[in-house]
Amino acid sequence: MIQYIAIILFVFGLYGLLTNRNVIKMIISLNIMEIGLFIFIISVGFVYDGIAPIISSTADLGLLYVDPLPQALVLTAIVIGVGTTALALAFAKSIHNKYNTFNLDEVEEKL
Amino acid sequence: MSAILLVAVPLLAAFLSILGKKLAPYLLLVVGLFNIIILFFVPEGIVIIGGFEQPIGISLLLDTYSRLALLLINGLIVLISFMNLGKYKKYAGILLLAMAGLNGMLLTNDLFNLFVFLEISGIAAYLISSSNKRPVKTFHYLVLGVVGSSLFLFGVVILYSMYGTLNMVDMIQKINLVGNYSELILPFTLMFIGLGVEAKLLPFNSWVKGVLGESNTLSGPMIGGVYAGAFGFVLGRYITNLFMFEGNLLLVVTVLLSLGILVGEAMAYSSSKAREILLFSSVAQASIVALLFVNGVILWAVYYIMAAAISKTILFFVINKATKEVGSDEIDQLQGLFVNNKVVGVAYTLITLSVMGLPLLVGFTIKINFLTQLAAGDQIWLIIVILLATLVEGIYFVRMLIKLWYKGNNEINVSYCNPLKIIFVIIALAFLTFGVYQTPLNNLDNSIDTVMEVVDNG
Amino acid sequence: MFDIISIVIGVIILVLAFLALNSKSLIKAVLFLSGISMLAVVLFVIMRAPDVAITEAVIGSGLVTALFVFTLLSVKKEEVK
Amino acid sequence: MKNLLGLLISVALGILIVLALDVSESFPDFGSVEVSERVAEEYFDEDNVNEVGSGNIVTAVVVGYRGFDTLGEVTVLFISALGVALIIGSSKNQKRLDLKFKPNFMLKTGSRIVFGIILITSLYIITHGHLTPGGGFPGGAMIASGMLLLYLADDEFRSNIKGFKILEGLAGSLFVVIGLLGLLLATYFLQNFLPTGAVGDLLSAGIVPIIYILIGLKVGSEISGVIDNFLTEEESA
Repeated sequence: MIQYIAIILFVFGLYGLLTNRNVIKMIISLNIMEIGLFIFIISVGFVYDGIAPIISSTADLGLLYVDPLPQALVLTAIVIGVGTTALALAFAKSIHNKYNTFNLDEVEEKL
Repeated sequence: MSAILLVAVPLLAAFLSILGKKLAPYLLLVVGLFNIIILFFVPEGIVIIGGFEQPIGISLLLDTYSRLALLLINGLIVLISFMNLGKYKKYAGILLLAMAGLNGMLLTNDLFNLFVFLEISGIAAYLISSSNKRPVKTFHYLVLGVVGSSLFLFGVVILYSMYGTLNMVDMIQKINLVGNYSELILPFTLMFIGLGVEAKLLPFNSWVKGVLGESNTLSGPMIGGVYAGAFGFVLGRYITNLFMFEGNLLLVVTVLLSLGILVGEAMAYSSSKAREILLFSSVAQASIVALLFVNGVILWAVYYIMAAAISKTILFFVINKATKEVGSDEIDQLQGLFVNNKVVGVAYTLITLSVMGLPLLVGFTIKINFLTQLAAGDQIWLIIVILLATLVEGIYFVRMLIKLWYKGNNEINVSYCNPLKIIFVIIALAFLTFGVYQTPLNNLDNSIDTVMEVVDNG
Repeated sequence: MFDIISIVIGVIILVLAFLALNSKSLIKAVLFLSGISMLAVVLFVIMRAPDVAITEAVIGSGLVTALFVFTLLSVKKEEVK
Repeated sequence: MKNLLGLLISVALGILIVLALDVSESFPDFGSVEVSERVAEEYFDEDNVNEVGSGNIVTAVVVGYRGFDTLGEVTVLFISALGVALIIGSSKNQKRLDLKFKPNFMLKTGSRIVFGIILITSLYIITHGHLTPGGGFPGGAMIASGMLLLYLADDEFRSNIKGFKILEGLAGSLFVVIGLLGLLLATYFLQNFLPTGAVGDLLSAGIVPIIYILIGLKVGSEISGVIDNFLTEEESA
């Protein structure tokens, strides 16, 4: 069930990206797309009644665990998402300094 | 002396360059030369990282294919940083990171690791293109790049959920084992789109006109030459080893790519700006490269990428330098550019003729060989498309050359310093010698092989 | 039990995403975005991923929202000038 | 018109993905994943766990087995911090953005106390990365949100940017140096050359906690640098 929600969220972000002309709205839909992708990645590794992959001693290695690899991938991807969002916002700020608007249609008129 | 130094040393230099801003440009040159020298001594095969066997940990793969790619990329980055020695000091740290990202992308044997290096070199490319002072166009490039790498990550995760591994060699073995081709269409399409955005393939290259159209002597050669070459190699490695295009998917991809060639050539033909002609011809070249790899032509596609990357770097540099001093890149304004700098003009003409594929130049031998290989695979339609593209290419390049050589109304005095002239002449002569003397190109034929052969005998 | 929670949270996330995309004012859109990432944290906790939940909580709803608000603040200041 | 086209493309892509995933039989449906068939099964193997020595398997994967990803990821954060500084321009004479609100004395001192508490929790999370959930990334981000609190609560506050840049550069190069040490002492890059001790106690897991502390400091200083860039503007004097 969560995978359907993740894919719908991913598609929502893509739709927002294709239709919006406001720079900040495009960055927001980029983030929505990434959050949807991260939920999908974690849902790929989920096991019903598995427990979190953290052990206190090697004795309890035999229990049923969730797959730790997707969690490692999402940890890296979240911080990459922050990097690109910070950069996109910096570009948004420099666009606003130059054209005094966030709307790309108005920017085209000024060009 | 393992291949990991090609990524670790530029990273270390980049982290240290933030402490001493002034020494960064020289650090860039030193590290670039260090990489080139290392490349001749690094042994081939799988390099394991972190001490864990293949499928558990991450591993790098060095074979003749990636060694040629690394030589091209590091050589061109050193050349470009040498050409822009005085200017763009602020971008030295970013160029170091771009070098680390591209080296990592060409070496890595792990799918998620490729996504991480895709992001690093992508962000380095956005920052290099921000030197054109066009925030809106760089923003479009950033959005398209991030969407592309998110789709690539989506494809990688689907492959992981199906086959349980992230290592490319392990993945190939598992796919051949299961052999159920129909369910692989979705992940391969997503990954092909992800790589296609940066590799300038047709439906996703709307950013190219904006970024390269107003490029300068740093971002033009870097994104037009180096990045195009690097992503050509990565796309080639994944098309030949991982993606299996068959049936109607192959048809769709072939039609899309040939459309990319024709649209690229048509746009170049119709444009009157020097930089736009160059960028549309490099879009067409990127689609030709992808088409060759899809049809199994590996060796001559590799030479085609190398020739295209080197020539585009030089052409973009010459045009951007002239545009900066003249003020506009309309061909009519640049008329008579080579009248008073003959040496640069001769080198520029030789390289353009080689891009067109005129006999006696390396472009011709490459084109003839991959056309014969395509003919062997009886791809008649592709040959017609490529020949048509060559014809259109010939027309607009000759038209540009004529304008650049004959004196127009206003006097243009663009100055290129002497060391640059020497570089241009050396490269033009190299294009000439390899055009005539082909044996070194042929004897490399058997050693360029797919990943699996490296693993079996590696 | 697990499915009920995930469906409820999923529907709320989709509603927030719809609102974020179609809201007129940018500040509201940013707040909806941080609401989405907070609910994503809850989903991660349900799916037994505590590491990712902490990271998404601190980075996703904390810093990303802060960066958005700062960009909008610096813009609003110029309009006033 | 454009909205309709965008809607069509994204809905079509969504349906295509959902159908393709439902049809394919080797794509496990939600929750019934056989972890033993996947590479992840090796991470629960007895001697592998002892070799890396980290209690938190996800940390073992992030820093131990796939440490090269984390190095790449730290570079991504490094280059975006560099890029933000380049674009927004972090010239020397930056002054704080005057946001037309004057925090009173209570808020300033109160925020300093709370900052101490945030710092302690984030250091706890970083140092216990290999035992409890969390680690370098959330810990570093917590340091940055502590700095954020100080920025918000006090409009003259300017963190020591020079110090953060040096900390950032040092932590990054130390991470690569540890990797190279692994190459020289042990045979592979980023290989663990310290004793890993027993799983579960603080001084275990060889280089994993050291790398995670470096990552925490690096992420913390980078994001604080980015926050400073966003909250300052050119000296209009």
